[in-house]
Amino acid sequence: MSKQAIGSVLVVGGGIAGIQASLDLADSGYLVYLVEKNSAIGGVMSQLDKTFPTNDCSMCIISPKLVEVGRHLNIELLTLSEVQSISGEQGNFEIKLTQHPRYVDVDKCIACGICAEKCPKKVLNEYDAGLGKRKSIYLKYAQAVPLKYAIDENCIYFKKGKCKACEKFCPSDAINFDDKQKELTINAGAILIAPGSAVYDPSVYDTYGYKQSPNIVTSLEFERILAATGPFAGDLVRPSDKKAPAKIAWLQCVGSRDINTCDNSYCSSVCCMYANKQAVIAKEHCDDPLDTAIFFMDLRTYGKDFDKYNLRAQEDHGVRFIRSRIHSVFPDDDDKLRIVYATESGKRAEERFDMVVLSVGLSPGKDVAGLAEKMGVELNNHGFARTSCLSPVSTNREGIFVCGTFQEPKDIPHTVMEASASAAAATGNLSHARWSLTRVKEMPPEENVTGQKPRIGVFVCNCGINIGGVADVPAIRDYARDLTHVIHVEDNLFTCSQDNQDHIKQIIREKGINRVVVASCSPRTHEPLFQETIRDAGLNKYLFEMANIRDHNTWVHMDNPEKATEKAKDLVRMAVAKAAYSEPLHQVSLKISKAALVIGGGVSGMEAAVGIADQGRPVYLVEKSIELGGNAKFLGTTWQGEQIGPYLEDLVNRVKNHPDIELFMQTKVTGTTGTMGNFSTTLTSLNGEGKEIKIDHAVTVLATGGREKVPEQYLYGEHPHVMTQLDMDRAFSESDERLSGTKSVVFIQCVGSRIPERPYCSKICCTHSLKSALLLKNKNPKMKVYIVYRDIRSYGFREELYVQAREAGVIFIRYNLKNLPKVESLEDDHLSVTVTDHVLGMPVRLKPDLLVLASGIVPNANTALFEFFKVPVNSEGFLIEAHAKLRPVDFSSEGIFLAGLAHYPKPIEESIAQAKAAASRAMTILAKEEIMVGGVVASVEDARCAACLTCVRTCPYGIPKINEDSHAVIDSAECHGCGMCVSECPGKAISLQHFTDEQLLAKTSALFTSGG
Amino acid sequence: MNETFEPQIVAYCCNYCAYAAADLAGSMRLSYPSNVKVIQVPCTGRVDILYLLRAIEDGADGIYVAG
Amino acid sequence: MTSPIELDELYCDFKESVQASIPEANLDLCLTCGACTGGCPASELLDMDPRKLVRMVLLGMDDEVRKTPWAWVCTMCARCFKACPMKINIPKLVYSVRRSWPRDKAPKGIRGSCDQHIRAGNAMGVPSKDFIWVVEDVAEEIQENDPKFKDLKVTVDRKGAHLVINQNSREPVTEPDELGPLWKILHMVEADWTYPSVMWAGENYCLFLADEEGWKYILEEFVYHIDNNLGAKVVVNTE
Amino acid sequence: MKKFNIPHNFEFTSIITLYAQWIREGKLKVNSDWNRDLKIKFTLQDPCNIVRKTWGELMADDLRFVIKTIVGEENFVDMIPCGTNNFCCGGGGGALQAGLPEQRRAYGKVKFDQIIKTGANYVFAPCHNCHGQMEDIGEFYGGNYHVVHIWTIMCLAMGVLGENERAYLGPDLAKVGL
Amino acid sequence: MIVADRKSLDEIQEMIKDYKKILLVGCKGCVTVCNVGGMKEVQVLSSILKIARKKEGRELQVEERTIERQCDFEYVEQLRADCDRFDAILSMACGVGPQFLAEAFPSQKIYPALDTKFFGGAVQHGIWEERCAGCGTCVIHFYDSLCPIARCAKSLQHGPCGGSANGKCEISEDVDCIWDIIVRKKMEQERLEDLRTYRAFKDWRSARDGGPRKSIREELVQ
Repeated sequence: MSKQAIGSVLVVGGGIAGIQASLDLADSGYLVYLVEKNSAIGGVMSQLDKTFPTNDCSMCIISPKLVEVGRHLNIELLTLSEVQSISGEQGNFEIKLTQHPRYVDVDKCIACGICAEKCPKKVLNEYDAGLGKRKSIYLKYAQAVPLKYAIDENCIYFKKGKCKACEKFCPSDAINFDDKQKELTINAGAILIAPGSAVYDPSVYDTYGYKQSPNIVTSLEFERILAATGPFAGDLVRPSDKKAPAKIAWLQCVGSRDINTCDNSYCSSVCCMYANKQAVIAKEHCDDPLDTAIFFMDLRTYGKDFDKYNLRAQEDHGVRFIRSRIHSVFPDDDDKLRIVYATESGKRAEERFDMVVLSVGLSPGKDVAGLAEKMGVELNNHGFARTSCLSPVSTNREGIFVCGTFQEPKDIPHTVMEASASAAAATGNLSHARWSLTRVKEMPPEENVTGQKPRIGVFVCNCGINIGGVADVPAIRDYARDLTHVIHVEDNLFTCSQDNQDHIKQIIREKGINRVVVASCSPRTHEPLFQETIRDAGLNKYLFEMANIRDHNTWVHMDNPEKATEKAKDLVRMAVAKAAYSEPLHQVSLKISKAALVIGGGVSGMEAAVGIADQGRPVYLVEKSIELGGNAKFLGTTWQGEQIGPYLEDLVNRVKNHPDIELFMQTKVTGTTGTMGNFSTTLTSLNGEGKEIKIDHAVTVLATGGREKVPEQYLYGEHPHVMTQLDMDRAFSESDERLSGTKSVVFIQCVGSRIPERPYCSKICCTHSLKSALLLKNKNPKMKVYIVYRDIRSYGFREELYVQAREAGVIFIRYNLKNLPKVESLEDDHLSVTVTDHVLGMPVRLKPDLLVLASGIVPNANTALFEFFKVPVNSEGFLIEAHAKLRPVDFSSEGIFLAGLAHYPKPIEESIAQAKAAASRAMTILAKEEIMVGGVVASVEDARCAACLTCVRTCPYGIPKINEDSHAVIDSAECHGCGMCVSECPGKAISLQHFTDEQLLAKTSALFTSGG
Repeated sequence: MNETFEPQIVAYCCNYCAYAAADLAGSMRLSYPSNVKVIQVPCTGRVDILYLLRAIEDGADGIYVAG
Repeated sequence: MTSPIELDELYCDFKESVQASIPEANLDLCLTCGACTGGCPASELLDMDPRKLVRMVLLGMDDEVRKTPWAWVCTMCARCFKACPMKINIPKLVYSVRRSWPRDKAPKGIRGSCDQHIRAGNAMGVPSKDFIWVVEDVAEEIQENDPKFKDLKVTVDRKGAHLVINQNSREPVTEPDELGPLWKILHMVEADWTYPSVMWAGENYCLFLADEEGWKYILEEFVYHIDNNLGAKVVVNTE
Repeated sequence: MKKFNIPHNFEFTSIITLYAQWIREGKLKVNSDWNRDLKIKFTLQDPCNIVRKTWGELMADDLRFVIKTIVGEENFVDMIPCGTNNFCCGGGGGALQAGLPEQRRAYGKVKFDQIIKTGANYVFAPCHNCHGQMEDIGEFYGGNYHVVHIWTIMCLAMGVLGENERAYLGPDLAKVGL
Repeated sequence: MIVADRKSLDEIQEMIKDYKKILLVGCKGCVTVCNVGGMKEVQVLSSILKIARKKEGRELQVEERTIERQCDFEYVEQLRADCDRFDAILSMACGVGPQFLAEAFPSQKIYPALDTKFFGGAVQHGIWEERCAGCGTCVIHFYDSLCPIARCAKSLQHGPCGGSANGKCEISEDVDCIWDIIVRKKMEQERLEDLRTYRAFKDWRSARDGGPRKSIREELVQ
């Protein structure tokens, strides 16, 4: 690979995949060209109302990332652009782009919206999935980034040469009708394709009458109906008569798992979960109870906390799940829709619904095939990018990588993981060009506000209907006006949107505000965003306070708007009281270590280690057993039939001979201290001498893995012919005699999974059983193979295995928790399985020579280790990630990342992707020389310190020390800012900056004085 | 305690666990009485006994420290 | 509780036979999703529905499959086939089930009509000459009492006619008066048409009986008659 | 013929296609003036064998074109569902002779409900099986509709329907166009 | 250091029940180190007293001061300016504090908020144990620096009493028998013989028994 590799990466597609990849790349030292064909980034995710499994509103969790991309120095955003051609090879590509004219000068446009008001030309709004209308001059959506208007091709001036209303009224004359199409040429070291996929158009299903009745909508249209920025401003109403619906039905698998009316034979992976979510969220929009019914075939809620979400939907929210695929939807009187369906026992049932939502799947985007061709990227038989399970983000062409739904329909957490993984893969050999093309941002000088009387600005947010729909936001704003030290108040629709950020900066400068209070959502998600904004306005970022009047108020007091408004006023008064005492704090830069510690020598651990080492950073890989490989050692092939053995061997060799990886076999972690950038961990070897080594490292990756649960039922361990899936794989590889001459095999699914004790799906067992069943059938087509299941969850392209299995004659019999299969050993020691056939409702008996139990996956027990790193685990023992949707690889405490089965059961390709993602996330820290520390840390006032050692003894991280002149001293680089020493110190000598006694007492007493 | 009694309860919630849980309760749309006002602290260790006493002095009817 | 069915002792011979004759039947692909049963008017009749039928075939319960009279209730209307995500040809399966019935066990109404059709060229078993006689008689009647149609021409086996119309045997035999309207329409458009005398009836009970030999024989006779004796270019299926 | 691949050198078509062709070519001069004031409602059963199983939407459209021409668009009411997705009447596949009348009539209930829902007085049955079945379920379930072939109403519209050719007409049409 | 515990709330309330305005004085010396009399504990007690009084429906004003030490008059003097404004002064120092305050402000009523316990150290954060009884003539070197005077219930100097059972003192199983530890340690070091050496009986006059004591360093006295 030529030395002069270019330190930049081209990212095609501005959806959440492109956004996450660009942020990772830019934060780890590369210039990113983000090419987006629309006028703004955000992709399909920006059209969603709420997202599973956390019910966050999609805009609230994506807008911080949108704004970050919009303002990121190292991301060159090229909207309305498409790739024309590429040439060159890995490390040095030359890409020709066409940028279509926007007809609006981005520097002048202030997105005031007057042009859109005046523009006479109305067109269908594709952002609203065609339900609403927009003007020819438009903004893709309220929080769009870049927040600039654009004129589309239906503009009357283009068609008939007259009008130009927008130009007349534009206050900053930003309209430029002779804007021309530009040809750009850029160079990049790697290319990353994330164009996403298209939402399936169900009009070909004439039996569903999608076009006939306005009340039959696609799931994306329903998202828009639910969304506050949607065509009905968040009111859930029937498109036909704008009346609130009483009954809604969801039809699953529309445009998926169908080789008759459409040709998408795969499963689109996400529809079951979003139907669950839409039903739950829809109920919330209705005052009187809403009856929701989901018609499905297999309930594919396989991801982390997905099954729990589904159980909650059924039990707490009363969503009805009817296992029956629908033949037709008949329009009925008063715009209702009649559905006749067969119950599981075959009885005919009929129901009338106000609305029918077609859970449409994802199909390849229309211009994606062209893009792939230009790039020389091969597609698979479904028209998606062809990738191998063992290098899930690489395409057939060197230096070109793929992530997101262009590779396979997948949910957002998996997309985000792949985005980070592809970022790591893309820069695998660009490491010496790191920071070569990046720019540094000069912040305006910080105003010195010490000594100034507090002048507080209060910004109250509506957050669409989330706050404004419940609490009386203008009343809250006016109430804040006469709080002490408050000199400016205002309320806005979306405080977090980019135009509002610029507006806040302007107000701060104009009115000389030196403290800012934002009353909106949770500081956990939005505080960094606002802090950076006020820093941009010259204010120290700690002169800022948030009042959480949404998550802690309107969202939880929906039934009582007056109380919610009163409470919002209290919260604002408390925030203002604390803000009055807030002081500027300065962070100091701290040299950090370059090394990474990876714990766990399975595939995930090794891939993460290699991922980081390839980027030129030293890695310590710790494995407590005597050999590398983890579970992969027992696996035969991936679901696509790729041999895992050779891949594993090659990976182990790459780890063993990698100059930058130091391997510690049979070694355990016995202690760790320090914070992000400067951890120091003690390792103890377990082979006898138990010698200890202390290593310093900047980041930690936990890949402690999981293992197959030893089944406690179905005669496992008592009968020789009952085995688990790994036993079966071993039997195949060692051609175990139990396999020869078998005439009948039964698989039982969900053994130990999806039960009250372990209410989660282990995600891989269905695919694994299908693969084994096919192997058996290939060996002997006459063999009787049965799979006794609850739901076959062969999501995505794995559905092919399910089709092939049925084609090969495998019989699938469904059981449920109330009617478990009965396994006995007959007198002749032959196995017998009795189960009720789910179609005929009759008991059937199978006499298998072999019984394979698809046992679930449990995490490896590492309570001590997790205790050292203070990382939380959920009730089943899986590590809890920082954010289930958008930070699936990080922990909430900085500098620690996770990958593999320890996070949640997943197939090997997802573990590899998550491991590479961990590497990429780690590189956003390791790429830097130093990091900023301090801020919210404890500091000691020497005069008051009685050197009583209380702080030394209570600090959980062991940081305070007593110095020679017998005063306590706390190293601001190490202090985690928890404040335990502050509250214990008998002499009141320590104070935690930004959380001083004065501030907290002021906030507390503010609650009780005047009002509330 | 007559029914119109509206207690004022202040809740000190640690940023990582309880505050996040309160956020989650919000996103799950659970509902609870509005008498509870959350004060975010980096860790419940930060909550000095003095805060509880001062709160009671100022008229708090209940204090909730969750971490 | 009925004793469980011993699936291991059942072999799917019937399924094999159906797959052999109809390769694209896709029977194995059934997802038991219920779309067919939801849209089938014959569901629940005789405690049977398309999904159960396919299931029995897949499990190898061949004798129950052959025994169920449901095969004669289903009209093979293909509404299930239209919506089946796996494109399982249930109508052809039902046809195969019907074919597997011994001829004498099949409903005698259908068998009777099929036999008569083979013998007399129409399901009612009316000899061709009676058909010709009725046609000529009704034609004369119309020519007499309706001046507009005095030169109405209804012919049988007219060589060189462009159209051949296959008439359903019900009208000539039981409701001759119903023959008029079609003739008048054909007359008004000066259609160059004729009736065939051989296998002249439009219905096809041998298909319903799934008697392939009978069905084939009727067609061969009919085609031979048209191509060799009449040379008509277009055969028209009436209402 | 395709099933047994019997060679034949003639095309096979349906009378409906010819009706439509003749009307379009103007050979068949017919209109719905007769029904403008009578406003008698008609509906149509899409025979499975000529619509869903063979010519599909093309046949469905031709049927509707012919019927709307002869009875007037405003007097035609489509069943729900209709076209290629229409239900089977229950008479096909030899059901009329299958000797299972109870099941056949139960099968036909869906069709009966469809017809009643349209509120039409007359149902076009361009297929003998449908004609027989819908007649039968009409009596069995007490429907007040009449079942007619297209040719009957077409001749009526052209005023050439003979007195003896009105067996299937109801009293409302008995005298029309005599 | 001197280790003390805070008196119970009832006892303190009883003391100040007649007063409306009191001064609460903390000490930055030993009582801060043993987390009982520092600035924090002063604020906490002040708040508790106000709440208690509020519950009784009576008003109480408390002012809080914490001085370097209450066992040096120079520091005590810092209170002089405000001391008369109060009905009473509550001292949160060891026993020495209230007495020095009383000596400095004879007219003022002084009350102790703590019960002074012993000289000792923190074996663990929050657990202090007595180590010295201030007997005036230290003899611990005979017992391998394990002082039987302070740590034996009967201050025996020639071996354990009959009540010592499996290392615990007869008065409570929370109290270790110090002699058990002394003997074990001597046996470990095989110097059990040391305990046999004759020693004169102890002169207890240097202890509390000899009356209140003074320690005078001539060279320092002006």
